[in-house]
Amino acid sequence: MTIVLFLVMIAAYGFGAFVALLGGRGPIGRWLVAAGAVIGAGAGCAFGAVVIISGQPFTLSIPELLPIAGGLALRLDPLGAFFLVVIGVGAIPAAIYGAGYTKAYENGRASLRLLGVMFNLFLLAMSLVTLADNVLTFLLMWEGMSLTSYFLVITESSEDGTLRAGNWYAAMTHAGLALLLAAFVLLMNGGAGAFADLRSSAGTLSPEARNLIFVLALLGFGSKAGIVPLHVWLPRAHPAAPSHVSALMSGVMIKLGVYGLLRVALDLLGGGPSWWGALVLGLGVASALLGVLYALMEHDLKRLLAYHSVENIGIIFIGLGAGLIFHSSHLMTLAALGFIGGLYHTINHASFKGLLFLGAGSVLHATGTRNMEEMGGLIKRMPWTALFFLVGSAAISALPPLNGFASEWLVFQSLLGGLNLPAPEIALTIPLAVGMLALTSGLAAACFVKAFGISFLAIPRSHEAENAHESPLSMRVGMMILALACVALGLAPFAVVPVLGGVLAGLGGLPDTRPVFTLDLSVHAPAGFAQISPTWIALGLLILLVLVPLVMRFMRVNRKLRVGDTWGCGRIGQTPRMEYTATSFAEPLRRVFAELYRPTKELSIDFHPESKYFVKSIKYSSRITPLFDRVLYDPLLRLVQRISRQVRRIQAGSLHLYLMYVAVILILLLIAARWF
Amino acid sequence: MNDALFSQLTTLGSSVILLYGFTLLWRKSLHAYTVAFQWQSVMLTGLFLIIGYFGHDVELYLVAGFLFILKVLILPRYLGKLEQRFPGERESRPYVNVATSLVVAGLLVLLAYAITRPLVLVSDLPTRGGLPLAVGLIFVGLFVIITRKKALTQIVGFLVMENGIALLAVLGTYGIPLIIELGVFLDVLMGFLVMQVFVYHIHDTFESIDVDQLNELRH
Amino acid sequence: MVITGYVLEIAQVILALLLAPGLAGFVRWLKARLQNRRGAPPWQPYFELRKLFGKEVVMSNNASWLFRIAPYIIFASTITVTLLVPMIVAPLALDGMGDLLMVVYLLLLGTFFLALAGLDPGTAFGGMGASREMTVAAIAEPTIALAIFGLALSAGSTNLGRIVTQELANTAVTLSPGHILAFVALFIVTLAETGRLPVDNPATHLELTMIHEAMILEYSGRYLALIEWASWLKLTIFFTLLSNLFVPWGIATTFDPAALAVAVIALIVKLAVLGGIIAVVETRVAKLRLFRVPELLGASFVLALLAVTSSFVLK
Amino acid sequence: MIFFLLLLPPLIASLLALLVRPNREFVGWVSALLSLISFGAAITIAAQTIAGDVPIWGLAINSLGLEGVLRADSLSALVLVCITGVAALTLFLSSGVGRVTHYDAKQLRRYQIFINLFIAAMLLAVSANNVGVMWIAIEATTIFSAFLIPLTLRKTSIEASWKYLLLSSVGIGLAFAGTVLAYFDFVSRSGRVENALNWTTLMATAPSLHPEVVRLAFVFLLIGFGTKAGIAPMHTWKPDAYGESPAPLGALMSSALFAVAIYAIARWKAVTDAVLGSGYSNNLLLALGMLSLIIAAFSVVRARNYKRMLAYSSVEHTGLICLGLALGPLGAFAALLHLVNHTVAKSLMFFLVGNIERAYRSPLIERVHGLLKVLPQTGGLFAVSLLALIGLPPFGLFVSEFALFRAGFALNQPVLMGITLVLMSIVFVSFIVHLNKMLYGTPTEGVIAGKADRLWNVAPLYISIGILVVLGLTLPTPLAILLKQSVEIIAK
Repeated sequence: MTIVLFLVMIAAYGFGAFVALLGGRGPIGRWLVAAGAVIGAGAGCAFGAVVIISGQPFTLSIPELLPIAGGLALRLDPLGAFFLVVIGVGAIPAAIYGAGYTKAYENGRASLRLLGVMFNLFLLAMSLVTLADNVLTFLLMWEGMSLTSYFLVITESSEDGTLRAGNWYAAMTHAGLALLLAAFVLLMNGGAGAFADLRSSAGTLSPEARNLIFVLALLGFGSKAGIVPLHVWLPRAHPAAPSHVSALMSGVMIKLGVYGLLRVALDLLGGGPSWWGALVLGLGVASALLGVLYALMEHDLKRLLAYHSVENIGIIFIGLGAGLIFHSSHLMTLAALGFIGGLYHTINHASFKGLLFLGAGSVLHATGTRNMEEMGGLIKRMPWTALFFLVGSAAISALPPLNGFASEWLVFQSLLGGLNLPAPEIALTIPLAVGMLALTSGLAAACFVKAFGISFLAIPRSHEAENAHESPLSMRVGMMILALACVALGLAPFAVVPVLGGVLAGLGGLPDTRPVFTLDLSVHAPAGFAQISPTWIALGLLILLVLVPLVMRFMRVNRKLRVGDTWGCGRIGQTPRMEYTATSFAEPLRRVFAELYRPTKELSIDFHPESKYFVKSIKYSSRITPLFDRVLYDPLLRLVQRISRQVRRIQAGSLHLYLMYVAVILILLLIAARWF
Repeated sequence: MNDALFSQLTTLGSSVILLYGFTLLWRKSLHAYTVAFQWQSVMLTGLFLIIGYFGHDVELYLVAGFLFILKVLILPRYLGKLEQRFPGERESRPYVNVATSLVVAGLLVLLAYAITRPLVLVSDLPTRGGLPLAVGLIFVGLFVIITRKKALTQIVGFLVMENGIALLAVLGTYGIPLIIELGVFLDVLMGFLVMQVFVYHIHDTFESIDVDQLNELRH
Repeated sequence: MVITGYVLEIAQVILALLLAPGLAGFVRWLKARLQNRRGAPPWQPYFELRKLFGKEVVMSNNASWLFRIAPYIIFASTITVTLLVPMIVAPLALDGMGDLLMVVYLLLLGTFFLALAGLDPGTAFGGMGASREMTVAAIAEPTIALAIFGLALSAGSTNLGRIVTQELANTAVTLSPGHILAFVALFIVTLAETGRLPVDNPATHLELTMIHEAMILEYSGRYLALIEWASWLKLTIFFTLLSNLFVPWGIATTFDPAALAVAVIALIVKLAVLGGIIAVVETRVAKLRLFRVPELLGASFVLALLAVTSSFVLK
Repeated sequence: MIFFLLLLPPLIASLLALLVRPNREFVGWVSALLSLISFGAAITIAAQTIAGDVPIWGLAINSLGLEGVLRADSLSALVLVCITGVAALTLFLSSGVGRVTHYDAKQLRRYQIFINLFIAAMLLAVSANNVGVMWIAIEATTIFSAFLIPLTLRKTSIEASWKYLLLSSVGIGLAFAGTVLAYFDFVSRSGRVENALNWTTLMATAPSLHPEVVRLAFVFLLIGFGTKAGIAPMHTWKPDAYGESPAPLGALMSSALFAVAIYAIARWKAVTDAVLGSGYSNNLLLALGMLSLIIAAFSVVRARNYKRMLAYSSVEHTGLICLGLALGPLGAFAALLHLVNHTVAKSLMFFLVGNIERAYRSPLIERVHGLLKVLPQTGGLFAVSLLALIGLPPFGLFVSEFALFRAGFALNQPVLMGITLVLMSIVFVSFIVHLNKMLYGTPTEGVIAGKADRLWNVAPLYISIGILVVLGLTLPTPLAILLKQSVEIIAK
């Protein structure tokens, strides 16, 4: 059963890649390529679902491949299966959407062949990451994933900036790989590196080694997940990539960083001291807050979404951090709650962030711009996209009864459990985390009022927006699936939470929490701590939305409606230039957090030649350089450049100098050999 | 008695050979270098014969013969051709001036003494006293190649280094196996030929045999 | 028994709907009095509602369908909240339906759509209002969350019913420093969330400093009625939270009619007192510059943090 | 006998090229076909060593020291296969040189003569048991290759060859001094024995040699052969020589010749370790290896010339292999595997670079744009093999580098390995950046794709890619055995 699904998955992706390689152009070609991905992802989903439900891991080992380190070993346990499902959830709509979206590349703006091949291989590599069961297999698949996604990022290589984005992505992801390599090889410590062995031998490692491994893994997986300060590639790569790819990378790929962290920290290392959790929590808070704050200042729709990925990864990490903290002090149920919150938010983010990126893609597709200041009024021109984007915005702003709320609620609850912690110094950090998390979600709401309001509502701000058109069916279907997913996941936490409990059962000695979180139409935090039922809430809202108008009709309120000009303080004829812009919308918050942003302003006023009382034009521009570019990356790059300038002096061109090197090293080594 | 004489002769010979190496440092004309190398090779041949005689090793006579033909007859002739081909080429200003060069060379020989101590201790051959000088000669050859600008000088320096190695071999081991020795001679000859071809090339393309103008390629 | 529970829920909603305009009117009237004006009678808002429901709607031609459904969503979400907040009886039948976080986020849902509706007509005023509203809401969030955290610490739950019953169980908690600090913090947040002075001026109608009014400037007729009603309801809810979560005395824990009657009276009294406090505050303080508001909320955040930590220490 | 099949074909080929004047195209084809014979011979030798017997050949003439002068154990077999493989590839591709290059018949004749001599010398060096013979052969490689670098006389090419010639000669001279010292030690221990210079004899008597002398000897040998291998700081000739030499020669030098030099070092390291234990040589190798890595890494950051960039990448890989050799059996395994991978990848690179330079008429990165558009075949292959070269899966170097790090961490060298990882990341990023500059963008004007990009002319390179992928995904049993035996030889 499982083996069949596994083979179908591989075959389908292979088929998709192969068709693309043959040059899948035109509607048929594009649909065949997409079909490969859809079937593959579907099979993957089913595969994962079967494993989760049955609880029976799937194992497959091919010793002939990669013989130098234990052969190619695959094993799908519930944890991996969950992420395989997440991949499917993200991939199916993205692929369908892509079938329509890639039509734009038919004109040779980018190589459809490369795109199609890499798209399918990317999905395959990601799926296999969740299956890898020894170190070399894992690293192989991991790097395969990075490589394919790199090629996807630089699909539109002709656009300027794309290659720079690609370079950043390559750099960060490779740095991550280096860290992971170190972590894993330390973990192997000379062995063949089968995960089972690591699990058993991890206990025998020295505490220092364990801590080192954890930190390396945290940073390595963090660079993929996009936690601060390793997030710099997201706001660069996501806008550059084709939208359905951004949806996949942001919705799914970065989640594999979460998977990796859980796998190593919880499963292989079996948890650690409480500062591990505190560290993860801290990074999570930082990522969440900085992510949303920079998102607020972005007017490039896709960059904004990219920064929100940082934010949401932060929220996920807060959940994981809480989980690890509780785990370290053996509050297993609470720990499970934290991890469940994290995992739940993982799949939720996959759905709504995927949706939002697809929506942004449709807007880009329709208006040809990512700049919100040139949009507006789209709700009338592309109603479906608008609706779906609205759903996504509400979901990511954690508004009930959508899915964002369910998972954030769980994270909150796990944090509220912090009062049971024995160690006060850790316990006292929890309230701060709570506050920051709340601030984050509030700011997120503000940010998406801006995102949706400025781009979709009011009057079009540009000619392109003026005559934008609704996107083709395939793209709408893609978005619709994810929108439905957002609603479903929001309404049915009572069904999801126990599943996640089952997924986590046994990892690092976590108990099976299925009995704790009962299956009525509500979600409980442990020990009857708290309880909500989004389902009932949704029902209530629905009833009221029907009831209120009925009552009003029954009360015979005036139902007349007249459409007139907007009241412009007596001024007739309203133009887009009077509208509030995204910049002005974000202005108050920019002032509030000016300390962080350090915006650089320049104002140049061009006076009329005759008299300086008449102003010809006023040019105002303001830039914000992100904190970590300022304090971390720019100096680093400068340093490397400086060193390399010095090192290049060695090759100065003079033969005598070169011979000198030989003589000097000879004499030095001779002296060393003689006396040391 | 016999051994004493033997060792004194060899040590004396090696010192003379080293001294010829030093002349490269204080003379400036290319002709002088050729002559110095020629005489050094003559001395080396003599040393081979001496060792062959005292060490009762017939093979060494043969080697000495080859050495004479190669390093006293053939190579100096080619060198002579070269230097006549480029009259007026002198080591007018080396990277390191004469005085300093001599001092450095002296230090190098001292270093050689220090470094080759174990060799002298290990060996029980009467010739062992010359070993440090041989290594010293290698260093001096190297030093010449590094500090002198003319391609020709560098060739001579290389040849001197070769002599140093040969000296080391003969002093330490009464000569390496014949066949290897021959192979080495062959290599030296071919290498020399290639080098002198290049000297012509350099002169044709750069209008001089100054090596320090070969600095197009960097970084 | 269960039936009575649900009946009470509905009764409570109706009660809240009826009280809300009165409360708003009362505060206005009291303010007028304190400022030596005669002012409109406390029941004025009821007339306003009737008038607005009677008028036709004039809608901007830039506005979209969102502009039209927003009032209903705002109204519905606010009412849903009233289903969760114990006003006269605790725990409510639907207590398990949502907790304090749910309350906060449902109100945020309303704010979210209100802000969008403000942007929809594309006026500068609407955008201004939306931007400021969201800013204030966002910065208020952490304080609310921490206040909730504080309450949860002492009550061991975030479900309101449980909090109230716990408090009634041991009144010592009620006067603990943590509790009082949390109360002050939440009070400040109430001022911000319900658009009172010194954060926003509910009395204004055309100022560059206005927030809430700026958003709903384009609304008229029944839509405006719904929105106004919802905002009054919001005020009532916050007052109820302040009163019943921190001084729960008088609230009924059984469905015994006498107790319920007492509870109703107690509720009205508490609301009146809080309304009085608000009125006094609004007559005493001047409106803050918008960019001073974060400082106020920051202060409230610190208070909340102190509240939580102190209750940690006391634990 | 097998050795004749191995060594004679290139000699015959060069003789043929010498006789046929003016050069004809068939010469190229004949030498290409002949190279297959040596390749077959090498394979056979490998098969024999795997089977466990060590082919050995010599002249039993007295006092000539030629008993067992030729000997090929697993290590030799491994390197022989590499050399002959690359040689065959080179000769097949450069048999096309007549058609796709601007070389005239005279140059081609010279090329055919010396390239074959060069190959023969390398084969001799590796199949020699007598370290003296090995030395002679390696010295010969310098001379023959020096004839080839300035195939077209330019200022730069002459400069490059002179530097190459002098540095290598000096280096190799030092290596000879080292050999003499070792021999001296041997003699002063056990008198003048015949074929004392045979590696086997040396190994046999190693335990009785004097540590102090061997310490000195190994320094000379490491510096000497290290110069040929391009270990920093003796690497300075590499960028010049690789940058100026014709593509086929570059391919041979960067892969085969490099392998030979490493082979020599490994042989002598075995002797030294037998005398001193592995600690001493390991430290020297670690030091020089790290130095090579550092210099290479920071040199590619600002590289402007893609051929020189490749040269620095070889310096980097030299460093890695040195580290490997110094990291015990696991490391030696990794190093040898890496040597094989590098041989395949680097030779591949040089042919592609040859095509690119021919098309763009410039070795400068900033002159090369839109490679994928202009030369789709070459460009694609270039991208792929560059990714392989910087150690990405599914190519061989990923696996060998992984093995290297495993060895390092297993030997508890986390700091060293950490630095190595950082440096390799720097190399990776720089390469990606440079690669992007070349692959994309609007094509440089005045670029002629030429025949070089025809599928047929690059077809053999797909084989190399294939090999790399195979080595990346699995390790064929024969190779595994060969590697294991070799490791036993050099790292007991």
